[in-house]
Amino acid sequence: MPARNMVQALNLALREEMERDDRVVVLGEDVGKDGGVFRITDGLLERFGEERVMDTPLAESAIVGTAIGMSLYGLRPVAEIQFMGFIYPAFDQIFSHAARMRNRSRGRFSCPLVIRTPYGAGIKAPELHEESTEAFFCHMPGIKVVVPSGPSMAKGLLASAIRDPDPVVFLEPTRLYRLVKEEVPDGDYTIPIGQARVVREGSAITAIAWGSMLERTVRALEDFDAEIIDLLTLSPFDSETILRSVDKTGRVVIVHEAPRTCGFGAELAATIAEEAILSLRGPVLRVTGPDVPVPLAKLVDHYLPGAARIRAAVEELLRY
Amino acid sequence: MPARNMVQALNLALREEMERDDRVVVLGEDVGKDGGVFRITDGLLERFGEERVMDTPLAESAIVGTAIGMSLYGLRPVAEIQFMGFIYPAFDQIFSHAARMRNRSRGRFSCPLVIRTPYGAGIKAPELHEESTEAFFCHMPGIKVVVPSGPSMAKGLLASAIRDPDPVVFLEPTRLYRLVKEEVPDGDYTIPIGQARVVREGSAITAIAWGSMLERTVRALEDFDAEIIDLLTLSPFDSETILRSVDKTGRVVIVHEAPRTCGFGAELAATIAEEAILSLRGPVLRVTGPDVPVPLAKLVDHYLPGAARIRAAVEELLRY
Amino acid sequence: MPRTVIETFSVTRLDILDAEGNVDEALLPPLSSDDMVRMYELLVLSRTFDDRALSLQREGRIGTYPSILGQEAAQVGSAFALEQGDWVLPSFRETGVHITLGYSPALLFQYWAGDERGLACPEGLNVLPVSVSVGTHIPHAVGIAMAARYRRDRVAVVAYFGDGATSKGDFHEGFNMAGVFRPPVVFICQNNQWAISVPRTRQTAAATLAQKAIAYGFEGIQVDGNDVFAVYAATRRALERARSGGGPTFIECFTYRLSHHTTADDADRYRSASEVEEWKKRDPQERLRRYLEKLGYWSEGYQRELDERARGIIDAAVRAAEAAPLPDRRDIFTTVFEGLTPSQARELEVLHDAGA
Amino acid sequence: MPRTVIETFSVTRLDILDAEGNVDEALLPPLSSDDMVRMYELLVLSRTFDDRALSLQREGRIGTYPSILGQEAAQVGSAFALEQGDWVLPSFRETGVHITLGYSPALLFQYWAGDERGLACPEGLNVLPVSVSVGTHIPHAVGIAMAARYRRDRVAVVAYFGDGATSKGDFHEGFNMAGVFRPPVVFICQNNQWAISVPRTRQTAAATLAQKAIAYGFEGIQVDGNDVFAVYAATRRALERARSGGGPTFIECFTYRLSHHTTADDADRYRSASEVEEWKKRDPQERLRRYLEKLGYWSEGYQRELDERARGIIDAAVRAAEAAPLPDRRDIFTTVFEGLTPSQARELEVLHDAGA
Ligand SMILES: Cc1ncc(C[n+]2csc(CCOP(=O)(O)OP(=O)(O)O)c2C)c(N)n1
Ligand SMILES: Cc1ncc(C[n+]2csc(CCOP(=O)(O)OP(=O)(O)O)c2C)c(N)n1
Ligand SMILES: [Mg+2]
Ligand SMILES: [Mg+2]
Repeated sequence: MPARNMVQALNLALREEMERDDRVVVLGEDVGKDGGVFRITDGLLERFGEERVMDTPLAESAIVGTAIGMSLYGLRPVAEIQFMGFIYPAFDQIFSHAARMRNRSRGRFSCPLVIRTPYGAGIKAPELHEESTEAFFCHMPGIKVVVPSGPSMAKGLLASAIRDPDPVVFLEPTRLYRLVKEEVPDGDYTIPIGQARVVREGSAITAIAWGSMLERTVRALEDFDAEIIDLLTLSPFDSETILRSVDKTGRVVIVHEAPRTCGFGAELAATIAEEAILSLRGPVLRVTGPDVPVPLAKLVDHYLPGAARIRAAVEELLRY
Repeated sequence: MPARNMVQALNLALREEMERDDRVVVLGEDVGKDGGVFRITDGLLERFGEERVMDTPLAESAIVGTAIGMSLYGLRPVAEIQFMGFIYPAFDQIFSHAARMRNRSRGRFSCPLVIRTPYGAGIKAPELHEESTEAFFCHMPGIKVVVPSGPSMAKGLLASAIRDPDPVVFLEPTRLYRLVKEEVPDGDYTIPIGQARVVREGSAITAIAWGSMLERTVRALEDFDAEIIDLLTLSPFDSETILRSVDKTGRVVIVHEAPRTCGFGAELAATIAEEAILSLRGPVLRVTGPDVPVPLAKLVDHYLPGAARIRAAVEELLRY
Repeated sequence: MPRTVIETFSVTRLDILDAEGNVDEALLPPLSSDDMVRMYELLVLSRTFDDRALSLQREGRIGTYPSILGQEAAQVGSAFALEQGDWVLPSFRETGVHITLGYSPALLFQYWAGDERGLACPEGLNVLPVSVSVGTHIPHAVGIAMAARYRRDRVAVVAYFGDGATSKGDFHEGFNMAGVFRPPVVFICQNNQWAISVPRTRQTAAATLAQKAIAYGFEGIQVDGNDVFAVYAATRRALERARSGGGPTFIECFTYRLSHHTTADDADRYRSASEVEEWKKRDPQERLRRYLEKLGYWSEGYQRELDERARGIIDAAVRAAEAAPLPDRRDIFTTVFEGLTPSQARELEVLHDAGA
Repeated sequence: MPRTVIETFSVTRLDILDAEGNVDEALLPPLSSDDMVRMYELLVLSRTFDDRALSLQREGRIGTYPSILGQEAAQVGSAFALEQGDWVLPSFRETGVHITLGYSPALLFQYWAGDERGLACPEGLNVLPVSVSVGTHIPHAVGIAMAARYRRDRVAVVAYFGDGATSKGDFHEGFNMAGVFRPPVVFICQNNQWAISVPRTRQTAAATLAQKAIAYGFEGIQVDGNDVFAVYAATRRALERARSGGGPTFIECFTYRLSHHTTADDADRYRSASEVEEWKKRDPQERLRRYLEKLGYWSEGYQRELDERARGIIDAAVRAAEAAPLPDRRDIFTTVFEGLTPSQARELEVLHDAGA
């Protein structure tokens, strides 16, 4: 299996899915000739032509809106939003239409589409280029939310997202795009949506993370007997894997880079407090970004959860 | 003190604040000549003229966007979004601009504005007329979120929201508009933002609710020794009052009408699981809408948390 | 290097059938007498539905309902031009379109009574659910049309919306996308002069809505929206253009909402009775009646018979709608995703057990 | 009742100074020779900043930077027409505007180096922070202008944005609002022919961007954006109209982005070198230089002296920016709200204690 970084893995997934299924089309700003500002769609225009790889005007609501239309007609559009910070103009289309068309029509119409977008902080880019507001999309019945944590997960999950019968918001941790290479299988290879992955078994504590925080959590907890869960799908999330682990360890730390209040960590903590209270030996701790907008380059490292804060939370928990 | 329903209370608050402060202006769809589809702005156009009461084109993003501009210039605009289900087109303006202008300019500019909108289910109106997606706005650093639970709270909180130096999303439970009358003081009367209210003291269980679920929770738990908290401000929320109560009761049920996953109840439960774990005698239970879009009239009553479900949760908790 | 004129544009308007029932023969589209009679019957049937819906609402048997009174020609005339297989995206005020397309009136009543099953478009028809959120369905029409063209299907797509919708960002983004990609789409705006209480002149400073198409590089045309032949002719031409690869067209139907915005509205708060009276004189049904009378296709007896037939259809539809069993409460879960999520599965049980 | 023309429109273009440095005297706005020299110096200073920013980025001393090369006249010419007290809403590519308005270059460097303090506009200037989110600041300009008019302040408001921004919903909603309320606002689009890799012709099917104003009932005009006099004249006239209650104007500055989109972009992937070469011949600075030379205001010695002065200013600005102490990490909390929220207060402590 060739070693690939996440950009290559995502590009491969798109190419293979487009080859496999002529319903798959790609649209967005600069996805064609330029191959995407991160090159995720590189080479697709040359290979599949203008009808399947569409450079659109600068209009996020219409990118998602036309993708919805295409999906209603039976295509499987993959829309790129150039950065997650520019997905908000399309919020209404996602919430009011993509998420609801199946329900609104009692199953007669549906929106099998994928909205891909670079996600998260750590690349020292301008404002709104480092967002991680996944929780918004997890509060939308009818939308699935997927966050890969590395090249091979990225490939398998993107293939699954494209094949999924329902709309998927697919968040690509920008910081990981070229950070590591991994063995990534060619050909038909999928990772199921809705299943978390136990990255490392352990018995003293359960650490839950996703996206670019996973790598950071794994490194931070090298010297601890921690069970580390890579959530992968945030909506619908795999509570079983989490609860099983919490039953075993009795201690939980949740790590995410989004601001704490109403971040996805809140839902995880609430689920645990609801379903596993008797197993808990201490508080459910969240190590998150603070309740502020993501700062620019000079201060962003004070925003992002770092190894010290992750370890401090674990050490605090181990005292219970 | 005259008895007023919530419509009258809100109308009075607007009129008095506009009289008090010529920076206060009102804008939105049908807020002028028509007085608002719920009549909240009735009579304001006649009294304050077209420069201060503006019927706008049908454009939510621009309603909020121009309100942002007005607030940047030093006015105190109160923008009405006709129903919460139509706030999503303005999501980007709220998230990317209203919430961030102060921070982006390091305090040089700010956005003291209020976005009012009818909120919540129970009036058997068409789709998107019964939304309660408050959690979205609680995950926006820089935005405050306020939900009154009755006429007098409504008046005092709206006055505070208008005087607040930062942007406030003010959610008006539609079902309560004309449900009850209360004594509502005339004149300068405010309820502080950020403080919850203990509606009823009790010692066996803490029930937390807001908006139209408060009334339902109070009625459902008449026969229980429940301490009932009316949250009033969701962001920033009053964790002190909650934790004090949980310390006393050791049992918590949270009631909201929004879908469960990533609803605001998740944040409350997570905060409790983080800060009061040792006081808890049982799980933190959430009684909420299910993870589905709000159904139309024929099924909406199966969506909304009812007294039976609230009581069932309390009874379950009392077994711990 | 003086200040030079670099582009010029004009906006045209089409009128064929006037308020007295006279037609401009030169402009009359190819319609058989059967077609014209059928159009008239659809106008009557739509109005009969509308009337009944208003009574049902007053009796509490359906919820809030938006009347189409005065707009029947814009709806019937445009929908009449469509072909089997075309895709239609209504706003929330298109009873006449639904009825012309053969969408079951019973389903419509069911929907307005608050039952989502009324929006489950029967197979064979491609009518999207109503878009309550004003104007936000416009980009969908563009995407559907792009997909149809990609599939080499000779399908056209029509999106309906009101004058208020032209102020929305999605109108702009969708129109601009349509201009760039030129898919087979037709945009039909029923400019009924009001968006709830906001008059057309305060909705936009543009002199016409049709001219908004200039911003997107395709044709915009205004038609007399109370003239069923003008609406039909313009739509037909736009559909032909769409099908033959000529790209999008924007049609502004200049019409009037004779009733309140919805049953929840009181239009007397914001507009004058005299304005409404003026527009009543331009009634779309009456002018086609006059024309048919001149041609000898209309008589009072025929009208009585027709009214009775229409009432019969609508009565039956109401009966069918009200005879439908209540939806199962589990229905709120079953079509959110293709399958149930784990949390939904748990919630479904709670719902089932506690029942409240 | 034939198909009648009901509206006609035209779009004009203004050119004053051509690429050879010839002017149309009849159209030349009232500018003293000092003004013209000052304009030239601002063009040079802007380009000097731009050049330095590109080097600093290569050296890793600032972050991603968007060059204004080729667009200096559109920026300097328009900003030159503004008065003290006017409000300005830049997009993210307006170095020339900032510099013309007297916004400190040191603050700009600080900002591009990733320090929010660079956007804290000094008192006395009303320049909003850059809007990274394309086009979404347009409605703010409308609101500011409405507020200024309400206050009876003789203030005008100018919003800057690119050709790509014209596709955004907020462009439309903001423009439409401006048409309806007619506040003192001027919209300046730098049509630099590209939105990253998307050429103007694929951004919209409209022949010009200026014609988009037709949709909103106010004037749109195209000007040669590389002609500092045309830009100035059009802006001045629009500002006068705004101040005198004449409402909004849309100015399309027809120009070109000679550099990559930003330092993170590689324009060679999507456009031809020959196109860029063609546009280099229309360089805005060179043509004003030629004109000044003809008038006798320019010499090689003057240019050398000017370049040196500009470099001195920019050097000092870089030094000042880099000498600024790192922002305090607590700064991430202090301007989110007027005060700290309870949860922020707790978080601030964690941040302080754990430090990572
Ligand atoms: C996005 C959005 N905003 C507000 C509303 C509330 N609303 C319903 S209809 C309407 C007016 C629509 O006017 P128009 O587009 O002219 O259509 P008409 O009602 O005249 O058919 C408004 C404001 C809505 N449904 N959707
Ligand atoms: C809403 C939004 N979408 C996407 C982007 C990413 N982006 C930054 S600049 C740009 C192109 C802007 O083109 P234009 O408006 O012509 O301005 P120019 O860069 O040419 O000055 C894009 C797509 C963004 N910043 N904001
Ligand atoms: Mg209308
Ligand atoms: Mg550009």
